[in-house]
Amino acid sequence: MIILDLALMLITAYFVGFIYYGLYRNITARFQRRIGPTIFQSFYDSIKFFGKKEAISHGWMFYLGPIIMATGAIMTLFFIPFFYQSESFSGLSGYGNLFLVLYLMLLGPLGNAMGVGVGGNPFGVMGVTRGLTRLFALELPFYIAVVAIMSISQSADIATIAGSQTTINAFAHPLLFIAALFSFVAMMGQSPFDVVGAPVEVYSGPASEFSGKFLSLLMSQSAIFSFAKLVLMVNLFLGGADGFFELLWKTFVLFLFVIAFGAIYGRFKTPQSVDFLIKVPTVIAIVGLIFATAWGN
Amino acid sequence: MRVLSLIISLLALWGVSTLFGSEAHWQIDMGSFGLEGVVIGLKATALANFFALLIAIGFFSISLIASKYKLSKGFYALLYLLLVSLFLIVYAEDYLLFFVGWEVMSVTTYLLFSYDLSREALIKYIVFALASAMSLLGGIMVLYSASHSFLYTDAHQGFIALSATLQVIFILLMLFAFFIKLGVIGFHYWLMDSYEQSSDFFTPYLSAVLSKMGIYALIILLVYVVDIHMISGTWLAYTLAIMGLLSSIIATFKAVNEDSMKRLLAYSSIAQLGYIVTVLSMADGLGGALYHSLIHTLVKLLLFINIAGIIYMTARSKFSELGGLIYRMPQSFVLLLIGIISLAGMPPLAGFASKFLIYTTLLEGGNLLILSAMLFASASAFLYIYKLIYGIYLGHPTSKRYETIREVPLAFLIPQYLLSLLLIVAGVYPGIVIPYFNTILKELRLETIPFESYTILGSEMASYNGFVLMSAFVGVFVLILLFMLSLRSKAKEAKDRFDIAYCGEVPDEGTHLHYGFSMGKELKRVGFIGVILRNSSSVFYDYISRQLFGFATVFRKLYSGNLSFNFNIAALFALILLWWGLR
Amino acid sequence: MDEGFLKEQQVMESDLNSETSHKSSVDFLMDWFRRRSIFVLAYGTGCGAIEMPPTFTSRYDAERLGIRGAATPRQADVIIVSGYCSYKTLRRIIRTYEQMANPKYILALGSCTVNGGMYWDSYNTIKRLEDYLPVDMYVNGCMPRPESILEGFMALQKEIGDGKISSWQKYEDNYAFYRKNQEAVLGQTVAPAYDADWYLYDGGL
Amino acid sequence: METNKHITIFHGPQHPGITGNMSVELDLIGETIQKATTHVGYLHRGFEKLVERRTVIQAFTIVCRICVPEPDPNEANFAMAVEELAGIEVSERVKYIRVMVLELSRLASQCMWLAGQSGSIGLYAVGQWAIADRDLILDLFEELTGGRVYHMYIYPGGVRRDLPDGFLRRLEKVLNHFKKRLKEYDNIFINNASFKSRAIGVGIVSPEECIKNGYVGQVLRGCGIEADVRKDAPYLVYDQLDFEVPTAQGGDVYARALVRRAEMDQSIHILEQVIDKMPEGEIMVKMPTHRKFKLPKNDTWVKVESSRGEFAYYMAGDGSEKIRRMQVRGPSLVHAFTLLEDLLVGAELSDVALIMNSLGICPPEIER
Amino acid sequence: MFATIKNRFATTDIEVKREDLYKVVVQRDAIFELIFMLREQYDYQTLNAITCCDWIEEEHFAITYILTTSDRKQSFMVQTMIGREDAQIDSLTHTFEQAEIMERDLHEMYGIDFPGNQNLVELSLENWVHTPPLRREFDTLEFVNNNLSFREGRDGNMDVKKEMKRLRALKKAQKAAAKKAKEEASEVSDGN
Repeated sequence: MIILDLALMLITAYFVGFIYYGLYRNITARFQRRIGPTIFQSFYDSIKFFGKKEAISHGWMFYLGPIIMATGAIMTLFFIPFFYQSESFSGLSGYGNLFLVLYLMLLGPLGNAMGVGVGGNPFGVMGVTRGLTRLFALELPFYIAVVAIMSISQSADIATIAGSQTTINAFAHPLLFIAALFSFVAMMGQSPFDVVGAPVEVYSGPASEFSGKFLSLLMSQSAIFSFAKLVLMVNLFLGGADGFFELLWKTFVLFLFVIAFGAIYGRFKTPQSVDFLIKVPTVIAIVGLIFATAWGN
Repeated sequence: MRVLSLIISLLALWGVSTLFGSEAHWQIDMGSFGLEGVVIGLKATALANFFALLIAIGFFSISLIASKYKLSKGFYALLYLLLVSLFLIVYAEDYLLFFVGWEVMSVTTYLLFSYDLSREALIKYIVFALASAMSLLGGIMVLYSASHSFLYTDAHQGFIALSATLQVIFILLMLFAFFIKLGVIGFHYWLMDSYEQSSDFFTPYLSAVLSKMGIYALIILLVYVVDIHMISGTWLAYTLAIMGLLSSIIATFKAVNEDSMKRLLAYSSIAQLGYIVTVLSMADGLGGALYHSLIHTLVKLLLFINIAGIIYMTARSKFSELGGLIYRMPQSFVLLLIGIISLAGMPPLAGFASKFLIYTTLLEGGNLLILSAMLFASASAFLYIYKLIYGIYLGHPTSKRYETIREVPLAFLIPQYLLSLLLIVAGVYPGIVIPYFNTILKELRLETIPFESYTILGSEMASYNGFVLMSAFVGVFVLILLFMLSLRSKAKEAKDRFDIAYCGEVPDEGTHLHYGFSMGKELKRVGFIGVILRNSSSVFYDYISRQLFGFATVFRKLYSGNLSFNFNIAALFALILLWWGLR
Repeated sequence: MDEGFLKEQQVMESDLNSETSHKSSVDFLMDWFRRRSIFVLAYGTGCGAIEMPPTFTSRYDAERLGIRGAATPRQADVIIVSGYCSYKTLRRIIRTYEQMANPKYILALGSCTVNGGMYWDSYNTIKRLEDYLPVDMYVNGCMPRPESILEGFMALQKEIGDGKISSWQKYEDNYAFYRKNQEAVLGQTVAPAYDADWYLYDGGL
Repeated sequence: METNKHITIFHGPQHPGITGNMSVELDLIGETIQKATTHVGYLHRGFEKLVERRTVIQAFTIVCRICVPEPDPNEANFAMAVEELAGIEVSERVKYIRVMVLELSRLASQCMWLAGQSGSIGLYAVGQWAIADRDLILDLFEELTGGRVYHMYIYPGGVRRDLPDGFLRRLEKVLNHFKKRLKEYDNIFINNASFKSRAIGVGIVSPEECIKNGYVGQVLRGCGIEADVRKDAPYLVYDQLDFEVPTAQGGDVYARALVRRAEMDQSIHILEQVIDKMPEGEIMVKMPTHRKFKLPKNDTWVKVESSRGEFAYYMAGDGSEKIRRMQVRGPSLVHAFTLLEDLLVGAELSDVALIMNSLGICPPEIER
Repeated sequence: MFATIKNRFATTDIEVKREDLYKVVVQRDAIFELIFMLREQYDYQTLNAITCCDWIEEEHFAITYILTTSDRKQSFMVQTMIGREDAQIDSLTHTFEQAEIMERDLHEMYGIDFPGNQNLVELSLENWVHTPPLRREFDTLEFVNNNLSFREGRDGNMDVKKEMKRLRALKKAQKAAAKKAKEEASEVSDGN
């Protein structure tokens, strides 16, 4: 029964993730006063790459790199329950907790970094180094906010956190939500912090050596992974969801905010984004933490 | 000699395992030798057995690789003496024997270093080792002045009997001694050179086991002498936490800037020990500390033996001279991969178990800022972890030699396989060591870690199932691999290492494509990391040594050449001193 | 008029629809997807590259046809040779073309790729791109307008949709012919001399 | 003992961040550039050799194809050089039309710069808008000359055809549209906090170096020097039009961006004056057929202010109907080598595209 | 200014091309002295360009240095003649940094050697072994014909002039045939 549950979760994440990405391309097209492609354009792109006649590979570690990345993304998805009280769509979250999910989010990129390193493309390695440099900066405010949320709801299990929010955390603890949003924008690779694969600087970063089916695997896992992160943010800060419709509109609102935020700002340099993320959101998070713990108990 | 060391290590392993359950206890009353009131003895407590096990595992793995190094007989003799002194420290039941073991350990390490270290590094080590031993002796004497006994059991009454200022002095002296041995930031001046220059055979033992003695001593101090429940909230807890955090964060960012593999791993072990020191400042942090020290020992042994293998094969030890060894040495690559996954604390392997235990204790203890600082430090560790594996195995080979190099000899691989096996088992069954830790905690009258089954780890606030995690990981990985293999589009092997998307240009032999040296060089542009990287503690110590040297030269001028005149001056000076003392 | 341009057109198209018979159903499905998603390599080789920005931005918006830019040859399907092609650029085009994953297409703009165009007597440009690389679709105009580039794309997409295009197969089949021409012009410093078997290699996972 | 301290990458011919078909070879430690070498020659067609084999009318068709983003300064230079050698005097109306065409092409090229500069910091929305607005100018050119980018309109001795009726009114409508649009670019791009944080203090040039090394255009004006060929050596009717040369202090990427933004307003101001003062007159001097149009044995050096700086031609005739020698000296020749290689040393990899766009480097005018 | 230049360098008089452009032709060994004098005394600080024109009939290259004042109001063309075989002239990179790239271009296109310029590597041509292309004796059409191949063109590959004559003759023949057919038709109509 749990296998069916996992399969359903995977399929919903795959389709909803790609439809969100299609909507993203349409909305940014509208920002730029043009029509933009169909919503299913990302499906066509990834399936076309699956259909490529052949793909260049640099040895078995290169072959396994994207596979580990996809494994990391799918494992993160499995350990995040979609709804806080219903038994279905809870995946493996019964066996895991929030710390595990935080670390699983880092497993995929590290695995892919091995593949990129073996590929031997200097641009790929520079993209990975930029990603790892930005990683600890974006994780600091996120960890402070998450730790505060955990101590407020006295549990590290995502379902109980989502369920125990009488007034949703975004309004109960606005400072924590703002700090987490800053790092969420960076996590989704949106504009001021999209330094990893900046085409103008690093020749499309880590993905510059992957072609054909590896590239489509990377595309599909990024769709699944972004949906998993959206669901995690909804569970932590927007009071979880008890029905599919509520889950969808909450994740879409969050996604819309991330797109709008990204469309206004140009790209920071890596040290600048690290500097910014370590200063502004971290201070907000610490102040939020103090308020939360002082008022919390 | 190599076979002898192997036998001895097996003997040690067997000995330690026999002592596990037994209540072996051996005590002598020194009164019979004219020192009344002094009782010393050895006691196989559960805690001592655990650390002895770590010592035995360490010694066993390095003796396996001993066959590849030409070491003189004196070296082996000193090694066995070091082993004896370590067992002495661990099994000692009183501070006197503990001090004897500590002193013998420092001196034998110095003699072992003298084979490889440069003169300057040797001086650095011996100065710090003596300082640590002297302050330890000072602390023991202060404690003895109140408790009139060296035994741990009645050390606590002595400590309470001390006046407030004497208590502070005692704790400062003891902490100074243990921080030097642990290499906490600021006291790690000796550690960097000795780790880098000591023989590759000895460094794994040095970093994995010797640093554990500092942890053991800190535990004894906190549990027996200063009751651990009293300290939470006091200045001692805060100093421990802050020193631990500082050393983990600063060491992590310094590690990324290093070009030599061994220095990077030295900084990394400082950072990991920083976690343990931090968690020891919590009231119920002992479980996490024990688990993390176990994982740290296994990981550091694995990493340093792997590095020793690389240095043995390529005779190079810098990232800027290595690279592109993955397909020539696939086994050591996979073993290093397992090592760094557990070093980083990534979920499927055991590293996550110990970090998770530390995080839950911090969460339940309610000190959230320390928890987020530790999460931040472990997240920022990814950069030097990736630099370690990229610099050696991935990327492009720096010299043509690496394209025809062979795999590391079997002697290096066997210990690494055993250690990674232990790590994988601990990853799948994280709860496997909890029952033994609970016996330790019960013996020290501390509250135990909730235990459900071998595969579950954690408390009611947060727990996770190691077996489900590993099987999910392997299951999803195999499913995706099968899906990728089943696709009609075949993966075509690249012709050579220059067939990369390089903006239309064609790289050739002379193009530098290896990013090993320059990874992490951009961190100095970030505000606070730039501050860390720019100034270091060695500046402080160089200043002190210059002042001392200046003072000594001035003092030497006093000696005016003829012996008799100076002798009278000295005698007069002694007389004045005696008069002042007797008054 | 049975001779001149029309006849040549038939000749060119004759060998295109010769072997669509043995395509399996999966191929038709894949062709349906390949038609809807084209990744164009970000490489402005000649003067026509100035009309690429208007084609891909707000006013003419090639993205609504599913056409998007790709940063590296690994991710690209179409390489646009926009105008004349000097020896130095030809060497880089051949290098990137060989790094692209099959099925790959070439869109040649302007008359410079057909017979040297305005620089017919220049010592540094090649006169006929067909000798060096298999071209799928020509778009005429001495720097074609965005509308005609879009028309070229749509024609290319229709051909891909019907599965008629297989110029990359033609390149692999008579690789020796193309290589001889390339080396005649560029000497030995073409792309690294990957010997022919690298192309006929069909093993691998 | 081989060591691998730095890595070598190409900001190469096939790269989304390169302005045109050229490449910069960078030696990096981390992402700090240690050494930069520019490589050009990817677009070399041997223009000067082809011109020597062609008569004036034949050379006229390929002259405008030298530099793609801004062809009209080439045509104007070629026409002025031939007229000076042959001693032809063009009518007042032709001069006004030529000024109009030059200013329109400058405005279009500034929009192209706006797209490149915003793309180099990832603000793709501004790029899309700028190129859409540039298309409005290209429509005007299409109506006037028949071609969107290559106009082949300014012919030695006049212009090829007269203004279609109602053209000036449509030009006025486009200028009003631009005046409204440019204010929007100000608050989304020029005053954007992320652009300021990326552009201020990057690629700084000192005024003394500019004078000595012969840098031109925005690089000079970015250091506060009022350098403009239209003011220093006025050609056509620029002495009858009133406009001022915008400058900014600092000499960095942001100063050059402010200068270019102010120049767009100046171009609109000039175009409005041209619309009011457009005189009547015939548009073409009676010219002998191209076989018999002989150029005297003489040489000259003519300059025009293009959107990136002083664009100069050296032309020499030798009495026959073919041009003896024509050398194109665009602003990018010195900017791409002497200036770019100095600015990039010590800069970060993410500043390369930013600096190259701010210098307006256009590779075809380097190697022709 | 003109007077000092004329008697110092005894050259032909200075030609005023426009009120902002003067030109003078000097001997080869006096040119750098003139350039430095213009630079110090008359504020011609900037070197805009170094150009070369190949006068094959008179067997010499005309090298022109174009200098501009620092306020960019005046330009000065200083020209000199150097021989076409193993042409050589000293490099200006010691004072003007930008001269390096200009001399590199001329070295590649004309084969002129600039001693003192360390960076005379290839600029626009890659692996070019033939004669420097801009020299007059290098014929680009002949080079293209024997190195490259044109598209065969359509089947007939007809020559334009012959084709025009053929079409005109064809039209005349058709007109004549039509006239003859009309006459026969009128005879037939007269006949019946």
